[in-house]
Amino acid sequence: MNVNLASFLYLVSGILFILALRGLSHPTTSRQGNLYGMIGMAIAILTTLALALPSAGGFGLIVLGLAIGGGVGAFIARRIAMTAMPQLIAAFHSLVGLAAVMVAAGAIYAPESFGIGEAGAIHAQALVEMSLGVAIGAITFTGSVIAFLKLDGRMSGKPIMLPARHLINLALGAALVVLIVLLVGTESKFIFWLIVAASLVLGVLLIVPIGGADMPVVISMLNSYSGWAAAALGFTLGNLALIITGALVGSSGAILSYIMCKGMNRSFISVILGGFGGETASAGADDGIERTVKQGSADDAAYLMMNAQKVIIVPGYGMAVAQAQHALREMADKLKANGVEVKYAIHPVAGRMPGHMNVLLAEANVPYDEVFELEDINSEFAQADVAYVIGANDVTNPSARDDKSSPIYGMPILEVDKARTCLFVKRSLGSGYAGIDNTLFYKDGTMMLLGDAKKMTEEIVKAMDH
Amino acid sequence: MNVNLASFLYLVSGILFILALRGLSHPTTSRQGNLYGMIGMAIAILTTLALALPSAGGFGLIVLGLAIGGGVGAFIARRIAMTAMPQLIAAFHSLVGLAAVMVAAGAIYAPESFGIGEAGAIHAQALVEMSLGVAIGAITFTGSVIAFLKLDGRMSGKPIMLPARHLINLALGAALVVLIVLLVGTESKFIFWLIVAASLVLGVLLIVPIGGADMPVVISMLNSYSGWAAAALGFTLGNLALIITGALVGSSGAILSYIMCKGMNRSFISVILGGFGGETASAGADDGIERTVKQGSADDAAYLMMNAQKVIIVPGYGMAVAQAQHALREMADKLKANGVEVKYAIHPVAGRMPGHMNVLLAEANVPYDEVFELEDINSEFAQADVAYVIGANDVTNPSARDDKSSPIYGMPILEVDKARTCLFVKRSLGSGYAGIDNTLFYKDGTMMLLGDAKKMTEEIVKAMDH
Amino acid sequence: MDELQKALDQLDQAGAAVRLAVQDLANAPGGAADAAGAAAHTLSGGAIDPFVFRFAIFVLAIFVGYYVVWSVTPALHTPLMAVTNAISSVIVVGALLAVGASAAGAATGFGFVALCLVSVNIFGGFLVTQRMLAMYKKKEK
Amino acid sequence: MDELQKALDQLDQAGAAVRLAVQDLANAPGGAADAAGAAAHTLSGGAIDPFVFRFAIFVLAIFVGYYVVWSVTPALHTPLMAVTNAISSVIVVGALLAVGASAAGAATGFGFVALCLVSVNIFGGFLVTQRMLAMYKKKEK
Ligand SMILES: NC(=O)c1ccc[n+]([C@@H]2O[C@H](COP(=O)([O-])OP(=O)(O)OC[C@H]3O[C@@H](n4cnc5c(N)ncnc54)[C@H](OP(=O)(O)O)[C@@H]3O)[C@@H](O)[C@H]2O)c1
Ligand SMILES: NC(=O)c1ccc[n+]([C@@H]2O[C@H](COP(=O)([O-])OP(=O)(O)OC[C@H]3O[C@@H](n4cnc5c(N)ncnc54)[C@H](OP(=O)(O)O)[C@@H]3O)[C@@H](O)[C@H]2O)c1
Repeated sequence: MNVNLASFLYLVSGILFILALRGLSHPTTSRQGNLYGMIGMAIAILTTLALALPSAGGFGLIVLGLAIGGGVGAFIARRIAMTAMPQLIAAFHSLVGLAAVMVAAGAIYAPESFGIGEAGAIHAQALVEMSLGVAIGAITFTGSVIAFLKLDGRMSGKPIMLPARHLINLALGAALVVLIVLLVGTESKFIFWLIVAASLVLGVLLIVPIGGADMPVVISMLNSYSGWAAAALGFTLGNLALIITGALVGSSGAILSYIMCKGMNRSFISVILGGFGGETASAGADDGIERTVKQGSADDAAYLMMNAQKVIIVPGYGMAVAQAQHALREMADKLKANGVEVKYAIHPVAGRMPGHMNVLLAEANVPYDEVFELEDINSEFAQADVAYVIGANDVTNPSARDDKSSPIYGMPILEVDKARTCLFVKRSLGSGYAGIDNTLFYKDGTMMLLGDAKKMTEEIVKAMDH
Repeated sequence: MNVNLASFLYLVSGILFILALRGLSHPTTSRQGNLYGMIGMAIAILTTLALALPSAGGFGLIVLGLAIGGGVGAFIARRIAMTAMPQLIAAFHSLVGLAAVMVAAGAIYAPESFGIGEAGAIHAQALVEMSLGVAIGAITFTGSVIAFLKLDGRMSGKPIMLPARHLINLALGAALVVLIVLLVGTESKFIFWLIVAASLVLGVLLIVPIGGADMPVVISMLNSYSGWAAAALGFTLGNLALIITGALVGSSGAILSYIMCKGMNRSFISVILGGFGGETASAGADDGIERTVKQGSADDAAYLMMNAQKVIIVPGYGMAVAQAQHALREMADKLKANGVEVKYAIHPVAGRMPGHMNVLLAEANVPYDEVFELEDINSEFAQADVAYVIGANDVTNPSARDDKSSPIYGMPILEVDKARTCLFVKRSLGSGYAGIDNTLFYKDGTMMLLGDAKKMTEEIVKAMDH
Repeated sequence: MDELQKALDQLDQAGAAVRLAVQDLANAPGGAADAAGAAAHTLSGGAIDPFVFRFAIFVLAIFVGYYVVWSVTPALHTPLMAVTNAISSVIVVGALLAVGASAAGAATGFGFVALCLVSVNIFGGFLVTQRMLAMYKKKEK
Repeated sequence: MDELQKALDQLDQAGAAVRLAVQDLANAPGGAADAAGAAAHTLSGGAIDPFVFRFAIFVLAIFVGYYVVWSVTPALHTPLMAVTNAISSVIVVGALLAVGASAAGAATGFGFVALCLVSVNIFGGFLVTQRMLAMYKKKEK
């Protein structure tokens, strides 16, 4: 195939990827957008095959590889539980990172096929771009693996703080720079693998000190990295689709990290430096004031809500843990059948990844036009009779608004305390991810419904039938 | 200068132009944005000079040209009245159009300096791109001149409908295509000038049938055209700054046309085909129902507003005609000093160009956070005691909302009829630009204040002092 | 005389080789013709290093990415993460080059592994996004 | 023998010329070196017609324009018209080429006229925008 035509087709596939993201501006256009993405990928693959016609054997290998990988991918995509999304995305990231390393290795071992020079005489510019790509790819790989393990609970979410870790990281970083310079000078494969090894270690060291609950920010950051790695390889290969996609993915990850940090009112740097979150002991309230908690039963909750005019449901991480979304939807249906107005309020960082709650509610068939963002619904709590807070905690904590000394001060919150009654479904009086006591538990208008979110909601549904 | 460095600098200047437009997303960043634009232009000019070092004589000519043009431009920019903005922009457009023609002529007469081949052997691709550029430029030139004359009142706004005009335009268009083909074949300068001439005539013929009040859409459309012309020349010259800028200007013009057409609930095609607006006789209400109008005096208006809690001011084209913005601001100050809440409501197509009212109010020192867009304020009219409609008409006409047979049915309106009292300042019971009777004049809650907008407002201010 | 003839022949061959190389340059890429002309009068764009163009494309794509991601509704941020993950596997392009075009050997092996990995991502990523997006429904009225 | 010598000299000169031309190609544009390599194995980007790149830049710039213009607040639509008008006079680049680089003649004349016209626009456009923007003020509190 003519290179000009090929470049043009790569451009088309880049444009289709832009349209894929653009589709996500609204649920109705999102499915079409995803289709554009698939078409773009198909064009990129077919163009590459046409441009560098593989031998019969090579062709066989390609079909085999696509079949194996595609089969596994399709199987996972079918079976994965929606609540496991954060882990899944971390796992997928690690694959992209490792693949970037492998592609770079392929390019070092067979530079002619990539058009970057002959073995022993690879263009210096290509070597620099490639080693950047491989280093970022390797960091993405191990970093994502750690993130996956922490999110999946196979590794404690507790931050692991090595002594002098900043020093070690700096030293490793410096070593990487030296190795890259050496690689450009010698084109030695041994040094290439040293770069890979150092980056793999760096990836682990960078991520272990970060608490489990900060993993979403980490994943987004790694996503952004993998975008820049792809763009670097795109420069090496002179491939427009890779360059455009890399820039898209890079910006997307960066923006999502930014949104999360803003939603938590923390700086990106503080997240990356680690040490936050994990199993910090719930502080408890030690200010000497005696606190009483009003506890309620499922029957109380059912009675209160059936007699309300307007109920706002505030889901949080606990709903995901308990998989309570279907029971919740059932409860909402009962309420609506009884003439109660029901709305859902989603905080930008509720749950453990951006949009986490929205996916789970969508899974339980909650129509998206009953689900509202913080800015759009916060003024409505004052008119609500009941705020049903299910497994959410930090995102409702009024000390973020009122207590200047609180570590989360300044984080926007859902003002559930403005509702006439606030029902809190959780298993204990323990704190949430931020490890901060929630003063709302002790307020007059609050009734605690202690128990598993799913079980409690199911009991409430039953009680509503009486 | 090295071509690579030059290309990079042209890219920088294109990026600065993007940032210039980006700055306009908010008034506070807009001034900085404009500065970026100026820097971008300076970089483009200096880069070009460094890239193709002119001779001493050439350099003298360049300084002379910049000085003459710059002096005239700066003088105009200082002196022009804000109310004359629509005309000014039309006039400026015509200059860009003519300049594009001249640049293309320069390229035909001295192709070597443009790097597009030798005289007699200009690359075909360059000839095609150039003739597109020159045709669009020439149409922009005469079209903008007509638009200027109509907006400035030096030519009647009445649509001039030649018989068989669509046929003539089609024939001219076909002739243009033939001429371009001939030009590519022969590279004859005579044919080049024939293309220019045909395009100039086409520009006139396309715009004369369009009514004066549709000129804003026309200007935006011509703006968009001039962008595409610049991009075409950018391809010829291989200049990144021109390509990027052309795309920016092209999209901007297209989007503004779209916004205006949507604001008027008309299709772009119907605007371009012309025949709408101008001095259509005001239809009057001939439905046999007897209509009574309540007329008031400045004293009545002053009394009503001073005793109100909330007044919403709705400016329209008449305020611009009467230059009443300063008097209006004075009135608002008096009201505010008296404890009345004052807000301004701006319809997207109030006045004669997008954002027209906002500029005039800003000129009169009205802070921009008292000025609201239709969507943001429409719900507040129900709580307002007085809606002070000054020189606006169509944008308040309830038949756009209620009367399915009205030609403007479906156009969004400012719901001034929801306010307790509606004060209408205009000179007569005549209709506005759309030529449709406004049923609001005859409503109970409406009081007409017939007279010039400025005079009437000044009288009200005086009456408030009593 | 013989040697001279040989030398001449060699020169001829060398000349032919150079001519071929130049022709290659002039033909293969449509723009190289421009490039040749451009070296003379620095103005045409033909002679510009493609890196500059790629960089321009990269920068503009970052702008597009910035705007397009901010326009994504927060409710779809999880699908956004899934789909960016899927599209970032466009590095499959590199894997295909390694598997298909290179002689069997280490590069083919690396390419094959890369291909398997990104295929998981391509199929898994788009399908899981599709599954998620299929769940977002409007209220039936 | 003399003729042979002459012939040899000419060949030498021709060879040198070709070599120079090739060097020119290889040096002037940093990418041409790649281009030479690329002709062999169609994969490198060096050999791509710059038109493709320009087209890519054009398309991406349209996307950027689309998003950036929609993000302009309606209150600033008039300054937007003024400033797009000002920046579209970047065709001054063409005018400068015509005035400065070409031998005096018709082209210089056209270029000069174009230069005067767009200068009005450059100065007038940016200044009038500045004047307008300076008027937008926040409420003093
Ligand atoms: N979404 C993101 O992108 C993102 C990213 C980074 C960080 N974060 C952080 O994550 C937090 C999210 O806030 P959030 O309010 O959603 O969650 P949260 O503050 O972490 O609280 C979750 C609560 O759910 C309860 N819970 C856990 N399992 C439960 C079960 N099976 N049944 C009932 N309750 C259960 C827990 O209390 P018990 O143990 O008493 O049951 C816990 O207090 C924020 O602090 C945010 O900053 C979010
Ligand atoms: N803004 C845009 O971008 C744009 C673009 C294209 C079209 N348009 C069209 O322009 C119209 C704009 O609506 P609009 O409500 O602002 O204006 P309008 O409907 O045209 O009405 C303006 C009114 O002002 C009155 N008036 C004129 N001179 C006056 C003076 N010196 N003192 C007092 N009153 C005076 C006129 O009534 P009297 O003669 O009785 O005084 C007239 O009814 C819409 O129909 C829109 O579709 C706007």
